[in-house]
Amino acid sequence: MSERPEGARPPALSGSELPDYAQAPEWLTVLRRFRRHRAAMASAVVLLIVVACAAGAGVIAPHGATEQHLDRILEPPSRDFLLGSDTLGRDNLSRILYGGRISLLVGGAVALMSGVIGTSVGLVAGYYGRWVDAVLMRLADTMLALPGLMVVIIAARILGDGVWDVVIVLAGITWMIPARIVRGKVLALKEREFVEAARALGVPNRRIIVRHLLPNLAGEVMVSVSLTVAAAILAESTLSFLGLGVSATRTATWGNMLGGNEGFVIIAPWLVWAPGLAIVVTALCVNFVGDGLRDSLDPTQDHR
Amino acid sequence: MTGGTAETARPPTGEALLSVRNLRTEIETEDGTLVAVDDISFDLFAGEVLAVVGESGCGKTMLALSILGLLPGPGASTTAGEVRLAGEDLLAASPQRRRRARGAEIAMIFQDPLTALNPVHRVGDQIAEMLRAHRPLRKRYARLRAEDLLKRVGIPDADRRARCYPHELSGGMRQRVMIAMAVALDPVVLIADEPTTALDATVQAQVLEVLSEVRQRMSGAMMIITHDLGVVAGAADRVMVMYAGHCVERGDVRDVYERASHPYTAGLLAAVPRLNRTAARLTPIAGSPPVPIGAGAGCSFAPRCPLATDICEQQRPDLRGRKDRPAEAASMEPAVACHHAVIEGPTVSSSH
Amino acid sequence: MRVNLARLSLLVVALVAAAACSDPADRDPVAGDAATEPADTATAPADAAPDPAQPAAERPGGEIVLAVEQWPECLNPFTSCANATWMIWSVLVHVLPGLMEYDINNNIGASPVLVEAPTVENGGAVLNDDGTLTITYRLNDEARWSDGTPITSTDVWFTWRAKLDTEGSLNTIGYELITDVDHDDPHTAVVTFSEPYAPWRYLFGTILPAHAFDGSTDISGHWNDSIPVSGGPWRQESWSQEQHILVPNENYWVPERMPQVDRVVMVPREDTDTEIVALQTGEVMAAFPQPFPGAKERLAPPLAFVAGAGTYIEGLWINQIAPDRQFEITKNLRQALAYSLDRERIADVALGPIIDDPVVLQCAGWNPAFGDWCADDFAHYGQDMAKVTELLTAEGWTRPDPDGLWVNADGVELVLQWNTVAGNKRREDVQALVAEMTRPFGIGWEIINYDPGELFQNRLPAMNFGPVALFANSTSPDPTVTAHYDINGIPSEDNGFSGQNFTAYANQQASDLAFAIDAEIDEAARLELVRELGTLLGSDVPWIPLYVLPNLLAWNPEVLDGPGGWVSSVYGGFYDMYDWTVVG
Amino acid sequence: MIRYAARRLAVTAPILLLISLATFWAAGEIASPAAQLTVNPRISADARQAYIDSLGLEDPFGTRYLTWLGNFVTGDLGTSLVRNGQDVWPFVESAMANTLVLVAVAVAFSVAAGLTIGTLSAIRRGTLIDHGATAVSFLGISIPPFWLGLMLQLFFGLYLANLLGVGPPLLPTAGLYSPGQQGFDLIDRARHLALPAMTLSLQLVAVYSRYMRASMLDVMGSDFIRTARAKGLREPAVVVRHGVRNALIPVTTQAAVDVGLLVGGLIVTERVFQYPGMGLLFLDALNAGDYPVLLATVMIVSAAVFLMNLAADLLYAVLDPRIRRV
Repeated sequence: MSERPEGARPPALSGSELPDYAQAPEWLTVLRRFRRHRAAMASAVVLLIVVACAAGAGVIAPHGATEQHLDRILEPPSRDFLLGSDTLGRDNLSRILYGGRISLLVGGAVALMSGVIGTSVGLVAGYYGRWVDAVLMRLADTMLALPGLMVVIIAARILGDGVWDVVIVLAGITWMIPARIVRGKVLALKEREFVEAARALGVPNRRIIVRHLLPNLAGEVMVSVSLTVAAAILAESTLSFLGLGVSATRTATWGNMLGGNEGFVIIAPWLVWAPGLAIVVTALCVNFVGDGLRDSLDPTQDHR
Repeated sequence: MTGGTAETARPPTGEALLSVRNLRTEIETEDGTLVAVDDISFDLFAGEVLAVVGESGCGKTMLALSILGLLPGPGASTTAGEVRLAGEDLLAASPQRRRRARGAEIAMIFQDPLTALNPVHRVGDQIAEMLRAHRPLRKRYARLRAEDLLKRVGIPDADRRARCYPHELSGGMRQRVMIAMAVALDPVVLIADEPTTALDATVQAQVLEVLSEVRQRMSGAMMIITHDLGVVAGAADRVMVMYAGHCVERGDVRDVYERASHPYTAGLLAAVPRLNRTAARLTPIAGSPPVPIGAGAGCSFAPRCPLATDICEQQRPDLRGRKDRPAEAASMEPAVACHHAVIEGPTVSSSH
Repeated sequence: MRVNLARLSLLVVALVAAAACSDPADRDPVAGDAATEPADTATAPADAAPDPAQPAAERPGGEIVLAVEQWPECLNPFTSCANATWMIWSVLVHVLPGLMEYDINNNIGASPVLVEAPTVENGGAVLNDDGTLTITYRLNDEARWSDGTPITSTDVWFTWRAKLDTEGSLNTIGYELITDVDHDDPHTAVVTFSEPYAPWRYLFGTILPAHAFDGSTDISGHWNDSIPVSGGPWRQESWSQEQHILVPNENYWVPERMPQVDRVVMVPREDTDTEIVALQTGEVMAAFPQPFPGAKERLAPPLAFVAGAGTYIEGLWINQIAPDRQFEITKNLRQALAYSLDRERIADVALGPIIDDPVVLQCAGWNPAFGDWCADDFAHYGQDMAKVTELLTAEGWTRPDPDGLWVNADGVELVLQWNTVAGNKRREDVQALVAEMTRPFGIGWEIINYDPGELFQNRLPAMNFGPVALFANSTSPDPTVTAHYDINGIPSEDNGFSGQNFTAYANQQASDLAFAIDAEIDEAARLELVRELGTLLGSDVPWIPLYVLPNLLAWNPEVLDGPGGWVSSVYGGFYDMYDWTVVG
Repeated sequence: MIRYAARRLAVTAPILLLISLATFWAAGEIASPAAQLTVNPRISADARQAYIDSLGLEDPFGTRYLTWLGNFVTGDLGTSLVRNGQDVWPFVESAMANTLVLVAVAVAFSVAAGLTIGTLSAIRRGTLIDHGATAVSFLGISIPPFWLGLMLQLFFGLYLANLLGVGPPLLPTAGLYSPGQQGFDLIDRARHLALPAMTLSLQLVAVYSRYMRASMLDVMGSDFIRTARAKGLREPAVVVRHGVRNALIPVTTQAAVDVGLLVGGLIVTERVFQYPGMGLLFLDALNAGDYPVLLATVMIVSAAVFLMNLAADLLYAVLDPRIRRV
């Protein structure tokens, strides 16, 4: 409690008191703190570039995603194919760019979906408490205690190999973390004056949740969601390696480019390294951003 | 609460046990440099009890930590001054030396015994650890000593309690454990930081009692840090009032208590419930202490001061002693830092 | 009819068996037919009089380490594990003899167990007046098991009974037609079939030592994790899920096949990449990997490899009764599809990264590597816009947008759902290629891929796939194709979804021809029937053959000498490892 | 303590049942023995019916589930569909033993390395050590484990050997033992464990060190650390006895949540390195449609993960005296 120097915060006359962590973070402060986090800042910039490249694939990509040059297969990087060509003479760079759309979409959609589910579950459980809480949290605990990839593999087999199948499968196994975080936060917020006051005034539950709780949860949820993005991109590639990911024929993803081409590591290393690096760099950046965000949101991090 | 005042007049003899000169401690923060302890000087003589008083955040705890060399984190550092323990400058000493001094020669009792005790170790072991850190004792013997110490601070069933974890003890009991730990090696200087703040009112009294007993038995000096002048009244010989890192007033406890010179001291006194006053008329000081970052030229109390005038805004008052002379840094004489303080006369008259 | 139903079962059985292996991506369905069980070889002249007293003293010795891509789950040669391709390649051909066996060119002949192969000429095969068939096998006096017990006609009889009596026996086809195996003379086994049965040569590819069992002819409880008695060049020293150790069978009676090394160790390497790395690092000396892209480069010196036609053929199987179809998959449509494909190119893309000269498959069901059965039935199909237009227009398809898709009278676009094994690079490349290839011809695709278990175990047998699916099928040296074209073999509710006619090809004439091929004992007459059926298939296009999957045999010449000859053998590239020697 | 353990077990038992129910349903969904029978015409109608009856395949779902559960609990895992009716148990047993060895080695190493790195990172916050550890651990959680495995295989098996001149691979790239090895050989076994354990560990080290770092930062700011220093303890004693000891408490719970992650890594690692453990058995059973093996592997792994969670809870209680009486 008093790990921080006393002078660092405006104290009250009444002596020691917990700093008011539960206040909604001031976004400008958070942003300022975040900007000072060099690794996170650099990662955010790289990530933006990655996202922009994927989004602008249609403009940037030198070739079409499916455009084949059958007389020029497995060519090493050259002026025409900056990152080489694959077994069908498709431009590796263009495929990375277009594939990035799907990979980022999977990552983003999984994170969003798991964030939404997790937040809802956590809110409901934390706010209504009692048996609702007991049931929902027991469910979350149970899911958390499952061997994740095993469940994902089985679910992927039952569902299928489409982009959305994969998204649903991955979201279904990741929502518990945000749910637990949100619940804990809601339990703490519930005891705070402004919520108690709102309840005492008879403000409807929904309004309390939307107006008073959600804004205070945004930070934690964002951190957890950003980390899920990285996890989802990795999970998709692992599924592809096992032949259960998004079908490579329907659309390229970094995962299935890496999983499908792993055998070329010696003879056509660009086919392996390019998507591999795309995954690693993106996941790395997302993780750094998430970490920076967490640091920026947590006032206890100030003076350590 | 009884013994304190009776012995107030004990004159300082020989060299000061603890001698602090112009201590300055700064903390780097995102928003700039914060001066937590600003030019503090005082001497502490054997048998003496000095009370450091002020609101939370005024730098009292930082002062104590600066003396111990336990400033938190990389951002905080003591940038100027001396801390002499029986003549030896601790700030200049090697880290090893300072470590050995801690606990054995300067011990500290912290504010909240629940957080200050390690929750995963038995209290007996935590006391024994203190002993073994400085003395080549066998574990078993250290444990027995720990039980003795617990008995000394009035814990019944000491052998059983020693095997308890902190959370299994009551608040008062925990603070007794802290005290037992602090006095284990009969330190030269004992610093008690808000020793009763975290406790219930009834328990507070008991703990103060223990402290007072302890004090009578120890040969060294004691420094009590508190925001509660009520605590000071009975236990201390002298008082130093701090505001925003500065010393704003100092003097004999009875004098300060009776006739505060500084409006801040006066405000603090007004906020203390006293038996001889009607309890309902507590007057809190308006506003809250400033965060002393890039403090302006004026008096830091000015924004809250009822007496503030233009000069307060513009010029920082120096600590002035008797006859309105600038106070000597380490002098024992009463002093106050306020443009409006009535310096002459009995107000700041010293008992010496 | 019984024959056929039984024969049909093989394919399914093999589906299950192949899918049972951890990485069935390539060699999926069908491990083989009864016919791919061990049978003859050229290196063992039937009348070679081996000298049983020949000592094995001249053996150079050493140890060979081999990578096995699909580890058999168990060793019982008749039950669930029997049809796994690698069960044959890594176990059966090395330790158990057969009556007839294939030679290096996959021609069938007498094995060392026989004095000579029964033929019509030498009176070994007799078609009796009552319509029964009698085959007389004359056994070699020298033939004996590793424990010294002679191989006799009782063993043949026992094998027949075991095939039929063993619970869960996989290959009962043909054996069900046998009415008796006369084993009065230990050196002569007389097998009587109730009706003419052309593929009789492929029976008894594995024979069992009767004396090694406790008398019961149900052997399902035996030999799950060891084959204690050998009748081949090798004897099992140990077998587990981690490794398989073979040592020379000192009692083998064929001197030309006496092993040169002291020991062979086989270890599982089920992930192709891991397998190749093991070869490159020297952890294994040779491997028989499934064809993988980049093989040419990855197996380049210092490694050595040979490629040969394998037994698997890959093609576009067309499910005419696909549940999701929005229009009928007519003959015209199938032909139009065939006319929109450049199969040379497909073979190039699929196999180019593996071998130098991919073979385009031009017949629907036979393998050019075996005999003369495969003709150029599909050679006339190539990309031909005029034909596509003619064929589709004739059935009411129009192409309002000359660059768009064909549209039928109901306004439905010509889009075909296409399934294959997910995560298989080669097949997904083919899909991507074909999707681009047919676009100018107005044919579109909806590609949905499944993992092998789902596709082969659940969807294929229920005819719940397609209309188009890309997968490989095994072929046998015998030209039997009844399984694929039996009109009653279309999986349906009625036959409990047990048929093997996965294209739902319902042509009575083709069905009859397929049955006739099985019953014709005369080779020349058989060939004619095959040709007739081939031409019919070339016109009806029940499925579109693409290419023969190559076999690869790779080894490290710095440590191993000898591999390569049997790369195209149905016995697998390790068959002749008795001749291999360790270098240095 | 025992009461606490019993209570936790009582709470988890129904959840375990729930998991078994879900597993039973899902396994049936992807590899139904009934579906296999229909596609297996070699089995006569009578035999098929007998088999169906023996397995109770036509019973209602509930009955089938209860029967299976009863057998499972009493240790009867049934017989394999593809291994010629052999008992499932011996396969599962050896796979379990292999996996346990791998997990034990990887986890022991990861815990040791992760905690050390995390602690160093925290007490040297902001230094090169901290930044380096942070970068490596972020890399560790950003690399797809299968790719890492393949790279390690190539590096230790091929590149390094090439670099150092021709010779046997520095570390074997697959399997349990060198080919031909019979019986137990500690050195050989350890060499074969090295790469899989490394692959499995990187992620864990990364995760554990992050947890430890955060937890240590938290703990090292606590009052009792200040007390310990005020007592004049040597810094190592402060860090270890008061810092690490307390920081471990939250780390155990967080690490327990990640046991699932461990299983994921295990499946991929075993696949890449051909390590015959539960992960490989699971994948084999999945592809083969070997229903009893699939059920057994999923159930045992789920139960193991669950028990590890429980163990973490108990460990938590051991580490934190405040929990023991709760």
